[in-house]
Amino acid sequence: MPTHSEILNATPIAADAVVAQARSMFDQGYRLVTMSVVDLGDGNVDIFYHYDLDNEMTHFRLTHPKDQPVPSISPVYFAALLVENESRDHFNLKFDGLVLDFNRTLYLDDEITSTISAPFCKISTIQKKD
Amino acid sequence: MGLLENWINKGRLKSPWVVHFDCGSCNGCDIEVLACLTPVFDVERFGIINVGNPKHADVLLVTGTVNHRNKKVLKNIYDQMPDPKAVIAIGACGTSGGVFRECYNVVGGVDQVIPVDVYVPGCPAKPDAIIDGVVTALDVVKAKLGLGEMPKVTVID
Amino acid sequence: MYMLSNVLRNIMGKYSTRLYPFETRPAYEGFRGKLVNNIHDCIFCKSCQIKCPSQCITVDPKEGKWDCDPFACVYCSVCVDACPTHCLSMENQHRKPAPSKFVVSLQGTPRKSKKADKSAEKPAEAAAPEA
Amino acid sequence: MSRTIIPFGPQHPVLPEPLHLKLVVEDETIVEAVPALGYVHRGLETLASIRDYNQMVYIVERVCGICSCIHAMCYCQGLETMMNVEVPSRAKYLRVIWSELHRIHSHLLWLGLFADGFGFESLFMQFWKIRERVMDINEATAGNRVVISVNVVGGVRRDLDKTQQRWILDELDKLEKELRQLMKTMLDDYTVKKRTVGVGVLTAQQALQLGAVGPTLRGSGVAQDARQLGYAAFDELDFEPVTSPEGDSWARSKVRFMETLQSMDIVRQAISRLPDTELAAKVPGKPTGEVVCRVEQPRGELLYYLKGNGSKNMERVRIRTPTFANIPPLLAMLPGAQLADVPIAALTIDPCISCTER
Amino acid sequence: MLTFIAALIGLALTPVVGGLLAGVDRRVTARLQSRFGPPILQPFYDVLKLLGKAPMVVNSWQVMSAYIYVMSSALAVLLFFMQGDLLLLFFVMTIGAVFQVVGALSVPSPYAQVGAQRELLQMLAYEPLIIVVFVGISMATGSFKIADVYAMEKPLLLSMPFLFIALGYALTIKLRKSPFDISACHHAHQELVRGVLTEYSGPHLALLEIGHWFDVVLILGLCSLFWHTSIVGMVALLVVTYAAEILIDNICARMTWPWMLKNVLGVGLVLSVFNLLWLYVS
Amino acid sequence: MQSVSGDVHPEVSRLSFVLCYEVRMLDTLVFGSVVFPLLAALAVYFVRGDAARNIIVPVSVAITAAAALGLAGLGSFSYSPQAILGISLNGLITVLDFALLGFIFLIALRMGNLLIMGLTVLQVLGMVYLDFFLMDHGTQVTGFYADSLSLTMVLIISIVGGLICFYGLGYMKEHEEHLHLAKSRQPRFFFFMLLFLGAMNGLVLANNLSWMYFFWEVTTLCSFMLIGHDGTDEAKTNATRALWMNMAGGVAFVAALMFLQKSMGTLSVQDILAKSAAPGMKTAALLLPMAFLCFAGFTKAAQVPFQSWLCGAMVAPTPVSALLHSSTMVKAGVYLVIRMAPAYQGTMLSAAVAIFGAFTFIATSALAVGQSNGKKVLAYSTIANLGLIIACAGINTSAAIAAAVMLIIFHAISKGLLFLCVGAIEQKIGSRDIEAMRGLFKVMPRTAVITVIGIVTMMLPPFGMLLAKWMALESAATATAAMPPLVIMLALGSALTVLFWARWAGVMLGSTVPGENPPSEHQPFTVRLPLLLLAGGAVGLSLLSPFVYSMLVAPATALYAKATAYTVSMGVFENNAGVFAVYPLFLLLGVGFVYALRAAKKVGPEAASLPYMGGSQKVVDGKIGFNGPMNGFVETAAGNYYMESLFGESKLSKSINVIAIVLLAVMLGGVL
Ligand code: SF4
Ligand code: SF4
Ligand code: SF4
Ligand code: SF4
Ligand code: SF4
Ligand code: SF4
Ligand code: SF4
Ligand code: SF4
Repeated sequence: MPTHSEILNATPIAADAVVAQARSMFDQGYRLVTMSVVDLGDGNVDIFYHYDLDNEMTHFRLTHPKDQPVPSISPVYFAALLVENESRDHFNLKFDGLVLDFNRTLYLDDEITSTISAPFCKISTIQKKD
Repeated sequence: MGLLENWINKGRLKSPWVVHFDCGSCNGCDIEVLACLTPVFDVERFGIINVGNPKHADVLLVTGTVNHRNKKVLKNIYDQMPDPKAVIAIGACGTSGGVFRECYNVVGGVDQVIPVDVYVPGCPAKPDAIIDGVVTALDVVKAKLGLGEMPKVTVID
Repeated sequence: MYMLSNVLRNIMGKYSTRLYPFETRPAYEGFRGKLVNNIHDCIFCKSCQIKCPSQCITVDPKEGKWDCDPFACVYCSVCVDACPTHCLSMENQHRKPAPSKFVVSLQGTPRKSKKADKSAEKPAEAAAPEA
Repeated sequence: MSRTIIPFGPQHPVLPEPLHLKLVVEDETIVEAVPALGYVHRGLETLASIRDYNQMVYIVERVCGICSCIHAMCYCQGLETMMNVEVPSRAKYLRVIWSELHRIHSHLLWLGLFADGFGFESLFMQFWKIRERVMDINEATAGNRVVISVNVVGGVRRDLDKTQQRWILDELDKLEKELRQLMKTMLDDYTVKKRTVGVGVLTAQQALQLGAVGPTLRGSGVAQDARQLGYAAFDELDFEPVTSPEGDSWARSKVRFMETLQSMDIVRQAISRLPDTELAAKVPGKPTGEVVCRVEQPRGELLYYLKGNGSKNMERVRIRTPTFANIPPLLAMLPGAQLADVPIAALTIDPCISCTER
Repeated sequence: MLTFIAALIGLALTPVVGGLLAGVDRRVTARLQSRFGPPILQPFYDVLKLLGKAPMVVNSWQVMSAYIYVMSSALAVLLFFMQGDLLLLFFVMTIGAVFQVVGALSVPSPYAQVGAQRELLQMLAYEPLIIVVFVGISMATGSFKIADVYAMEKPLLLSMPFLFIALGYALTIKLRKSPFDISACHHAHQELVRGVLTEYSGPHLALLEIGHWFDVVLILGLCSLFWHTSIVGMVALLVVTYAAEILIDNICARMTWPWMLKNVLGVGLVLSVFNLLWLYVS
Repeated sequence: MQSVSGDVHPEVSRLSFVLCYEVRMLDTLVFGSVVFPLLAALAVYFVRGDAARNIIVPVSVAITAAAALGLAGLGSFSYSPQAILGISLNGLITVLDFALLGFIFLIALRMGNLLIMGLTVLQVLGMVYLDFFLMDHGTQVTGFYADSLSLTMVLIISIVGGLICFYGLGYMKEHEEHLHLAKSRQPRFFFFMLLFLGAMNGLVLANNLSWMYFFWEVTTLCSFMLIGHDGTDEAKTNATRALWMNMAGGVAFVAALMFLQKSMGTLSVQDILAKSAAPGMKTAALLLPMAFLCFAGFTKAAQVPFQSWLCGAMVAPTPVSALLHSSTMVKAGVYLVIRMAPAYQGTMLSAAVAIFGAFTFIATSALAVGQSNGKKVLAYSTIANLGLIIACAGINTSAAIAAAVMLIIFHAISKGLLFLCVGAIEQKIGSRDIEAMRGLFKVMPRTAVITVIGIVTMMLPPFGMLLAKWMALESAATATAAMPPLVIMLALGSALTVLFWARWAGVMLGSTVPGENPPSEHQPFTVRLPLLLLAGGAVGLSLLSPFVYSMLVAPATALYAKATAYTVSMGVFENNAGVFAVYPLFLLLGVGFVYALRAAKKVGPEAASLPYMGGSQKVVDGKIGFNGPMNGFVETAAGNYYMESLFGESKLSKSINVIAIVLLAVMLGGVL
């Protein structure tokens, strides 16, 4: 039953299965809604893959070390390009096989990347401006 | 030359062409700026045209917060406006950074990068306020030309 | 071509421009305009400061000072809803543009009562905004 | 073949927002389009760590001013699910009314900008003229023309009294009449069709694969609309997603035009059925857990991923806005298009960079 | 000598008339859009203000081109008032058009460059039409001299209505009005940020604006030749023509240059041939 | 008219002295312009060595030019040298004719090109038939005849052509350095260049059509040799194409000779023209050979569908292209068409010629729009202008002929100038592509400005080309033969020319700092002198156009119609159809221009600003660009629209050729 807001129920997935999974979702006609990244604070991040077919969502959860490259699904879903680059900016994650890698310049300029290594990480503090 | 000078000054007060730059605005202020051009507010009454090109503009309308990427653009645009020129910062974001001023990628208000002549508060500033802002800017210009007094700041009235 | 009837109707009829600022129409009652504080009724309880999403109010119970940065305020009226004494209110006129920025700084009588002192001593949870 | 490289933006009169495209054209045919973003990026999702979950309502409203109310609504609905709050039904109906009014003003705004995109100034002016009716309704009922701040977690902050309801219905009737007068020009005019038909074509399959949402998706004939999910009071109201199968710019403009009329109808339905209950429910405790929620914005499906950790600050607020999803389709539309069609193609996804970059 | 002095006076009045026309145009346009609109004198305020701005240019050729543009437009108007040769007057006007393009092309600005290319295509569209209209006039009067038009007994419009329509196309393009505001336009809500005019600013932009006024008056002057027999008829014709231009501007989307070339050259030339054959036969 | 007489009366003898003197003078001058270049050519060929060549070429072109001026000073004449060094000239030329054809046949044989062989054989057969069966050898035909049309041509050929040869000295030196040739081929090059000049002079002065034919074939041979000069495969193919197309024209020429000899009984141009003026003469018997002559002229003038040989000629070193395009080869074609114009005046043939010329004008102008190769633009524009000249000849009123002659003069100067400019640019920047010339002002300020002057003189008033175009358009519109299609073609064509010239001029001036003085540019003397003289000539002669008209053009048109084309007073051209005020225009535009220049100078670097780039403009290493995706610098680039899909050669050529062939067929068929 499709619903507009749901307590997240995501199937865990392993890093090496992500691309194959994406391919199979693509073939079944799923639309990639987006990916979400959360810093878990213990050196890992949760990466969620949200898919949709006829308004019904399917989620996958990849728990992954922050400092290791994540397989990119952008060769399968071109649309993943933006969100993966965004995560690259925000969490300093690296993606393997990203079709167009902005290399942390999608949103950020040197002023930020040289002073904060990853603005969306848990223990980073928001920079105060006076 | 006196007469021509007078005419030119008159022109300056009656033909403030604007260029609008959206530094990171939430669009709230943007669409209100745009609304000013449309029939119900129609700032063309004051000779205002949105020229869209800094080289043709006399007044720079800035909405939104300045961030690290657009601050260079803002400066570039300001530099490409021929003198005399004025800057109006619109909305909480443009004047101070608004709700976003503590975000990591936000530099703050427009005055962090270029001199600002008029601050228009509001979130968003409604078209009436923007019109007031332009009128105030014209008063500022007038004062700078030595033709009038600087508009007063009313904190509490 | 379909536009022809429309533009002709426009030119026959009256323009729809409101001639602001030469003519003003009465403001809507509920408009969230200028934020004002009837400082005499303020108890410096800091509710407004704490609730404000833009963190633009600074209340100093000791000095009896209530400061608000009208250029950082987003006119959401959360503070108005939060104010226990209803000394905060919003006019239905927008705040006028100004050639320079300032902070609205109101001086009231600091409350001497114990309760007020106590609440004032509670550490402020969010940082004060720029002055 | 000689190439021209055009920096389209970040400051550009047809794009009120700072999107930047590096366009490579040969005799005005686009051979390459590379986007550059980041001119609006504020990083407001990080504000969750220093603002409490109630204050975040007013911050997410400012992700984008155009459909501010719908952002707040989505965020509140997510939190209500997470915290298990039952929202009073009058609040649900009021949410429908204000969000549909937002859709109307957003679509009218878009129709105007689109008209300006193909250089039809008077049409632009007409759409913006009639749009002021909705802006007045917002101002009178919610206290602000654009960022209306009516949603809170648990319900709404303002009510509509009977006179206001009647006035809204009156204004909508006038608006509908004025809008219908523009319908032929927008959808049938020779010059307009010359500029929109066949421009930026996206097939249904392409649209789905590229992740298009909203009118961009429905303009390719896919009947998907998050309102079908029945949030707020939509499960009790009658409507069908508007679609058009052509997949070109004309189809997308038709979808938006028809949706504007549809939204008026929804508002009328909601007003006629407005139940008499409280406006907001009490919200006990602090949020914990993970929630994903979606609503339909004027530009399409919006998704929030929220994670609470039991404190008053949210652990993570992740916002996937419709324009974010519609940019890949845009990039796919551009190569091969004419330079003059770039504003048209770009506008048909109704880009909102502010929410794309947050 | 007397004609020369009269022509000089006419020349001096041209920018005044051009500016007023632009002012009325803007006011009427505003009203068509249900707006209040600017003061009638607005174009003069604009130009005065521009004259008072600090110069800002990318290179010197721009400046030179701006001056040459105004000069040649003024010269063309002078030739018109001197009742000179139509074709010559047109060639003189071309100098200005060409230099406008040269000025834009000399700047490494993508917008000016694209604008210049489109301006050239616009010239390609309207130049043949104007020449053909002149040929039509010469077939009717036996010469290209304006003086000979005035010697005619019947208004030209009666014998060359289709050529008048062709001239209308040229007028719309020259006025930079929809659907032909392709290379540059009065505001900047278009993809080219004013195209050929992008890189001009301040006093030089003012010059181009004044030059534009000359051009507009000149082409309207050419239209007036179609009803030279009575002042009333002439004025009426001009008012109707200009009103039609404003209306067309407000009921059309901007088109693209391929459409323009196809349509203007296709329809315009077919109309012209038809009219020329008609003149040839009669 | 002078003729040699042997009287004794003192008065007469004084007169005869004067005459003799003049005749001797004439002898010398004709010799100087026709035979002397050949001798000089032989000299350069045999006296090898740079130093010698560097003296022989300038001196000989100076002598030829002086001879041309001298001839022009003498005015019209007719002159019939009977023998040279005791050999009958008629006989000599006949012998040389066959030798030439034989030589061409040998060339064709070596290439194994059956087409050229066939065309040569046809000509040989025709000439044999003409010389041995048709010709009445008793009748005396005046060998040379010059009126102001021929004299104008002689001036152009000798002066413009001479300057081009002079320019060639420096150019070829550098050209060969680029090619790293073991053995200089310059002697051969200049041999043909100089021979070309002589042959051209002979061609335009010849009154006897069979002599003209001889010179005609010499130019064909020279062009073949020069186009193929570099010896590359492309050069060879293109040279071969030039050869067969011109030989086809030659066949038509021979055919015309046979028909004329048969129907008119003479090959004297003068006689033919005189006879044709009689009423009732303009029958197929006259018009058919005229049509053939026109056809020959079209091939030589590279009119559609023969445009490809001239475009192919672009592979040759630039002086060759300059020479072929501006002053020689192609002008021979239009010269012939104009020369014969009175003979077919007022006939359908004339109308057909007009339509054909106008079609070439519009077709090749459109082709030029699609080209980014500068030399090709020049080539197509040449063909277009020749088309316009031919259209004028076809319109065939005195004003139209005046237009044609004016076009010949001013086109030769401006086009010669432009070719030399492109050559100089190409040697410096290594490209002849217009896109590569963007911002040339920053690299070669002087050449860039001169090129722009050249372009402006091609397209804008008050310069001579435009004066001529004005005459052409007005005469087209007011001629009785005015047909709407003709006028519309001319109008469209002229709009197209504005398009491709304006953008070329614009891109070259690209620069980025106001008041900037780019580093001054070194121009070798062999470049600078011709450029300055030609640019000066283009501007100066335009200023003097009223004189040019009354001294050279008006007398030439007088032959064609009784009515004078234009009255010129105080520098104002006027006739019934219109007025063109040269002096007032020059004055006002000149003052305005000077004022504009001064205003431009006044704006200094302090007003500098970068171009508008949406606010992201940036300069890195002196390059202008913007901050693009990934925070990276993107240098701006701009390209003209060549609109391959509308104006591309591959797109248009086929249909143009088909239409042209149909038009030619109609023209030839219409005569019968
Ligand atoms: S922000 Fe802090 S926690 Fe996050 S990656 Fe950088 S150092 Fe590590
Ligand atoms: S001031 Fe408010 S409405 Fe304006 S841009 Fe900022 S957040 Fe948006
Ligand atoms: S009672 Fe205490 S906590 Fe409540 S509002 Fe007053 S001061 Fe604040
Ligand atoms: S209105 Fe909102 S932003 Fe302004 S002070 Fe009150 S709570 Fe803060
Ligand atoms: S909430 Fe009201 S009473 Fe309390 S400090 Fe603020 S203004 Fe004063
Ligand atoms: S950009 Fe789109 S999604 Fe974002 S707030 Fe605006 S309208 Fe809503
Ligand atoms: S789509 Fe975005 S940029 Fe365009 S008008 Fe709407 S808010 Fe502004
Ligand atoms: S297209 Fe836009 S900018 Fe240009 S004239 Fe029309 S309305 Fe003005």
